[in-house]
Amino acid sequence: MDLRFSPEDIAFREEVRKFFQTEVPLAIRRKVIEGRELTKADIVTSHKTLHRRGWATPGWAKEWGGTDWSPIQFYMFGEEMQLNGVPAPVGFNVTMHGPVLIQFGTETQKKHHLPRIAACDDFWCQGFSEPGSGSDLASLKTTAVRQGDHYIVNGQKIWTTLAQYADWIFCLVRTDTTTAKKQLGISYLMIDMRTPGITTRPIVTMDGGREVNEVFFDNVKVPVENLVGEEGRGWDCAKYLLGNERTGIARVGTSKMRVARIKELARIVPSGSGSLMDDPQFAEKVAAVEVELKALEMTQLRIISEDRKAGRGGKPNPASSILKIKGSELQQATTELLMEIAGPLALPYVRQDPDDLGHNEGPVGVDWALPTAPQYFNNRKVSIYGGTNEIQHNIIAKAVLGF
Amino acid sequence: MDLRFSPEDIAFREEVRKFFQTEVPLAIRRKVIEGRELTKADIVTSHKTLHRRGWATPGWAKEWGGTDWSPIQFYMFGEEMQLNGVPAPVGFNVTMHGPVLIQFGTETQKKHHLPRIAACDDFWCQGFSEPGSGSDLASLKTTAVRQGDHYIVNGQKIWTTLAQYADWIFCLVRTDTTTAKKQLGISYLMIDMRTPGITTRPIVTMDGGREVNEVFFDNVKVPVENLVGEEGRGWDCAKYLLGNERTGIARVGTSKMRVARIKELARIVPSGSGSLMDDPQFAEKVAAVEVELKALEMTQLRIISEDRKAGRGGKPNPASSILKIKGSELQQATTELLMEIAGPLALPYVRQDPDDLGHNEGPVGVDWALPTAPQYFNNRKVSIYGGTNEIQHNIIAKAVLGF
Amino acid sequence: MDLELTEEQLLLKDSVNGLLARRYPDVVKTRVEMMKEPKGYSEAGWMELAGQGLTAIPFAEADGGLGQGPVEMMLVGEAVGRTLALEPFYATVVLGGGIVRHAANAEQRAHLVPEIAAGTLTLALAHQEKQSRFDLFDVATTAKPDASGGYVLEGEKMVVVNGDSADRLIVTARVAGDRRAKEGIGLFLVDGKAAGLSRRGYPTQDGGRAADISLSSVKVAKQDVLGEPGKGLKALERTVDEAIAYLAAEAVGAMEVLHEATLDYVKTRKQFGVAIGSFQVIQHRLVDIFTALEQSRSIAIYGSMMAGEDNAIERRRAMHAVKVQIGKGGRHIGQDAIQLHGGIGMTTEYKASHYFKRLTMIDLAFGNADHHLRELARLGGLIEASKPAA
Amino acid sequence: MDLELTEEQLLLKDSVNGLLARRYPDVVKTRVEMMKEPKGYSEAGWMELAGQGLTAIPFAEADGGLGQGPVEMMLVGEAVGRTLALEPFYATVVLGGGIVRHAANAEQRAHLVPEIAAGTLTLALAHQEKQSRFDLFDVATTAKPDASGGYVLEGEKMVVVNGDSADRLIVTARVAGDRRAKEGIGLFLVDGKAAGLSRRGYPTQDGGRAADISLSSVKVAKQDVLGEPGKGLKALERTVDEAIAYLAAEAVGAMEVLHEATLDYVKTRKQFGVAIGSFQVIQHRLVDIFTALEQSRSIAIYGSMMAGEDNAIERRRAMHAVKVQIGKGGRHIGQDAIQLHGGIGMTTEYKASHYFKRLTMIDLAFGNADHHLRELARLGGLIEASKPAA
Repeated sequence: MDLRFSPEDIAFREEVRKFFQTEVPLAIRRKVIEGRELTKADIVTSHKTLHRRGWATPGWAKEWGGTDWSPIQFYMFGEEMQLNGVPAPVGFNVTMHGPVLIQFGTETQKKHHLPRIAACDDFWCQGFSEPGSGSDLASLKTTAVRQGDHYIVNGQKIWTTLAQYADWIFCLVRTDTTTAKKQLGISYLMIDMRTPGITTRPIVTMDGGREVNEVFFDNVKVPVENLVGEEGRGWDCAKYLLGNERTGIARVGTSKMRVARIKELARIVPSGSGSLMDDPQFAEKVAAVEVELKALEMTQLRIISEDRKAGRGGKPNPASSILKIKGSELQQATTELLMEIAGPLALPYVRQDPDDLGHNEGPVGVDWALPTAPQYFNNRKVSIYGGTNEIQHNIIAKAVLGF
Repeated sequence: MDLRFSPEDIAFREEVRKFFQTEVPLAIRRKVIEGRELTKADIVTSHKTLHRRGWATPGWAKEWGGTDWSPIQFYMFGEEMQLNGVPAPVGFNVTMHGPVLIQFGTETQKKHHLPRIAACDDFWCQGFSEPGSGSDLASLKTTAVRQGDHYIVNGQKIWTTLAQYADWIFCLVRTDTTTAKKQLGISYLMIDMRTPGITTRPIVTMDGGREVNEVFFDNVKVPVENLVGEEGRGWDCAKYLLGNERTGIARVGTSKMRVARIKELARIVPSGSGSLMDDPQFAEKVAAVEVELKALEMTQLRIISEDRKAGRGGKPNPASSILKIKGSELQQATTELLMEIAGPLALPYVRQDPDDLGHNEGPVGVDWALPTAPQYFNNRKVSIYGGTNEIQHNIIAKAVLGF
Repeated sequence: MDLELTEEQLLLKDSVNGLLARRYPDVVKTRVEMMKEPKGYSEAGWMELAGQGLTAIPFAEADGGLGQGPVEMMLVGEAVGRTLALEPFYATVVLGGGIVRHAANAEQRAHLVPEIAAGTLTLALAHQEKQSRFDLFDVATTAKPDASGGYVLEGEKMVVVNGDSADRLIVTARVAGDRRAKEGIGLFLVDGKAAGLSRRGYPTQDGGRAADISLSSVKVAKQDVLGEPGKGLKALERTVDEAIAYLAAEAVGAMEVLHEATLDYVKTRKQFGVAIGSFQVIQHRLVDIFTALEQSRSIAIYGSMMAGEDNAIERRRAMHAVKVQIGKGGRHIGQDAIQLHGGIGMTTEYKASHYFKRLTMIDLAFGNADHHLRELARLGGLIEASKPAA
Repeated sequence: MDLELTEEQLLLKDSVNGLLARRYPDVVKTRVEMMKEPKGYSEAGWMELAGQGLTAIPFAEADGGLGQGPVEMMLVGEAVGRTLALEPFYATVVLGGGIVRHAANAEQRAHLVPEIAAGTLTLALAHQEKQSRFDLFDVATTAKPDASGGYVLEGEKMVVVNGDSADRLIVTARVAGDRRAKEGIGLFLVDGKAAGLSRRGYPTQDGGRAADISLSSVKVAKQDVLGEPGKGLKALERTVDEAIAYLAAEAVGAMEVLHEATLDYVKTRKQFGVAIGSFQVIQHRLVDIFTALEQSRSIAIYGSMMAGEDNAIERRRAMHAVKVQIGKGGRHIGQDAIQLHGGIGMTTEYKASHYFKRLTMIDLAFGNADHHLRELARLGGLIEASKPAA
């Protein structure tokens, strides 16, 4: 048992950090650190920068452009990415659809799509959730009816993140409405977003952001060769996809980066005779977060090391639900502390979109304070998406405690 | 709407306070304030002192020695009692069995028992809970079989508070084991603790106290005239009894008294350059309790005033479950703060009973610090008895929120 | 001791709730319309409030008001909180009106109160500065006396609520002392269109509007100096204490709606074939929301009772306690309401987020819960230490 | 980076768990028996621990120890925590042994370590005073040099764990400076039966034993002065840091048992005809207990990794974090375990209360969670502030 990292690992971390700090544009990284919104260009630029270095798809099979990093190196890579405010490679491409194609796709599908996915030549989005089906994914209703060499897709998806940027969407659709078990009869389709009959409507979230959308399918023709895996076995793809990248969900690096940002800002905000950081009450609230974060980091390392020992591949360690629960609590705690630093200066709402309401005679407010409230509001989502924290509790109760 | 009390009420409070401070022995009141255990003599002395003044049974019907106080005066009386460390009149006598007798008893039963109950010439205890039945009271198994002009009682009661002091016990027993609905077939019996076949075994709680007991009934002969109400209708008595005195459960006065004690002690304990009370962190923890307590006090007054308006008698206002939940949380928070003041000085365990384990070469420790840990441990019970806080949540969910 | 409302108070409660419910049939839709208005609220709606006499509530009858008190203000606040009404009642009557009541002389009041009551004069309190955070006495803006007995103002004010549209601004400025001196603060009435005054308006996170304001040699005439220059902090603090009591009531109104909406949602929203409200964990969460609501309601009543207290220290202690409980309760209820709604709770199309954001900003107004907890602790709390045994 | 135990460590873990499980087949019954023992523990049991080499673990091989480290100590602590073993491993090996390792000179170590390892010498650390609370440097007890190069001790020590039976006491006393000066503290080895030393022993809230100790002109020979007099604080602090890492492991062992016991109880205890573990609210409470346990286990591992850190500041930061998490986790798990057990949890006849009380006293040892949170904040926390953008 030894917490110290090997010289190789330390060298690896150095190499990664240096690359991030020199190759990924500072302007983009500052946006992440300061809690500002990224443009599509920012995301793609960062993705392509990593891809050029062969680091956009480290988790893929080597033949498709993956690496042979150790679990520790994956952990270091992710943490350095977050610590330095580097936007992660597009997750829909890299950790969701790509691995599914590698596992379930045909050679033709792989040859055509994987290189474009890896390079982010195509920007993908995920079509799983539907208005009727929140945590109960299998109850989805969007239908795909076989008609010759096409499927005709009708229905609606919701909470589709960054659909407005997407060239393609991978969807769960119902190809058989007669099955008793609702998990059966679901298929996994790749759909070109430019296909006629697809309309996207943004859902404005409370922070004023437009991350998520509704996507409507009205008699959308999808070639059968865009079916991934067998018809009716899409649930296998979904389960496989949802099982990936469980340890990443703790986002320890992001919370560490935010704690550092909290301390930076709290030192420039006057409070009483000194700075807010000099106020014991505030300093203790930050310290309490740091302690939880340290424990979570160790828990994450323990799970990595156990999984490595148990040789678990994509299969999620149920204890990793702890990472989701604690990780989301800490992301919310840190964004809340940032807003507290801003205090009354968090009030101004700076329009994020031309069609936004209310006229703005800016420049207004204090620059660093403006993103704090939206960031706090936006982060309320992290305990909701990917299975609410209540669902995570159910998972642990069932899978770990045997209830 | 007016928070100020009328001159009459203020005068009443003064009169009550003066009586408590002059008539109830200081030695007894200090024990309560300092968190030390009371002897039976302490409890009875305090009870009889109040009885002489006509204040031991204020809630009873006037003909049986009650008062015509307003709800506000009842509130003031209870709060002053708690603020001044006056042991309450024996609850089993005054708020439990007495009212049941007045409501359901025969003239003979009332004439014989009520005066002795009021004066605490007989010390009563409550025989409801059984090993099998915690929150699920109606599942009790102790039987009473009619045999001529007696019942033969067999079974066991548990968590019987102060049974070791009691002359009489009022019991729920099953007189009919054949009923479909288990609430039916239960009867309410008065049993003389000196009757042959009764044995009492103390249950030592984690604070070393001997408040609660197991009481065993082995063919105990109980005259039928000790049946209260109709045979098989004891559940009515139980429901009536449990419905009484709901607002008292918040124990706002007790928590106020403890906060005052916390501030007294935290000022004599050095911390850093000043006293513990000068430490912002500790002072803020105390202040947080005071805020909750103020809100709870107002909630209690609101419920009193609503009940008065709605003319509710003994019937419990379901919202009063809030008083139980918040009241117990604050009793636990205050006792925990007292132990924190003691810090390492809370460690010594001073024997409470001759048959206690471990030899003690005292005098040891610091006098004021010794009761703090036992008091903290003992107060873990307040969120358990009288319906656990989880049960209180169920009550509100059902009765108030309509789930 | 009486916690029942009087007949008159019950009538007021019904009328103000009726009026605002009528004006805000669908909170989200109505707010969206109002945000399109140049002032961020409906001037017709404002005149309607005035027509009902709401704008006259706290002012002395002698000055042209109704001579009513904090309880009546609480009733308005709760109704505003339930509808998230955007009319500038808070800026004009609570804040502006508070300064007028506590600082202006009889002549000034005789001139200003009838206009406020009639709805023809809107006000805004310009006290916040970039560095002042939650300290009312932290004022860098300066006021230099001129020959005419008036003053000249110089400085920057930030996030002045409704400051973009208010007819007149009440500006805190320093006539003496250094930036954080408690003495030397003056209160000045400045026309929104005064020469040298520029304001940059913007929408706020909770759907209202505010402005950042620059003052460069802005002249204030003698008759527009409110109270004795340099002695303004007392009136400012008293006004803020009343504002805290009012905000507590508004917060309780918002919490009520979130409680009702969440309860309704979990009872109807189905998941895995059953209403999510059938899960015990969800039920207990609603119980905790209900408890937080009732505890907050209790402290808001306490606040309205203490808002009229003349002893500044006792009033301050009470308002610290009020702001602590309201801040914690609002945070708990707001966050849990969003969580229990799930995705829909995150959207602006559904009302929950609007109430959550308003509660969040109420906590940040005039000091958040932890700030007031710190200050309450510094004042020794609410309860006296007991005496050692004789 | 490797979080797996080595072969040797796995062997040690099994043997110590096996030994203690055998000695404590029924925790409550065994403790009751031990409390009847004059020393509050079984001397036979103590010799058995020594026989297995546990008492030699942390000492250098050169001094007669096994030369093992914090991870091995963690494994012992966890086993002790699971069984609430009463043998004086903590007082003698962790505290006493720590001072010996960090303050004693080679000659003294050569003399003391073999005896400790053999189990023939028990120690106790007498540092606590009535006024010192959590400040190790707050020492009023005095040590005056005598002609022979030895010292004379004068003062009062309190709640010295196992101080009633320890063969020798390590007493902190002041050779220079005022009561709260960080310089001027000496460490002195005193025989339990020394003239002028009187000890009043008593049971402790967590089932162990301690003593209050009076020192009136107690003579300490030259060879019993540990380290340079006046420079004792450093060794004392390092020993306490190691003790915190050890206590964290012990706490985790106790939390494990409470988690298992509560899980088992709710799955079997029936109410209203069903196991209470069938209620979702109860299940989620168990999940929160499990989460607190795993987070505490993680921080205990972190503690054992950092206990050997030579940089005192970095070690201190880590131990502050450890004590915060362990205190919070132990409180949460302890209180909830009692609550979920209901009445039976309140009794001494059932084991839950014993573990709860031990966890409570571990939090109060060497500073509770909030004390260490305050200190961690004062040291600037664990994470560096980020730099402003270039």
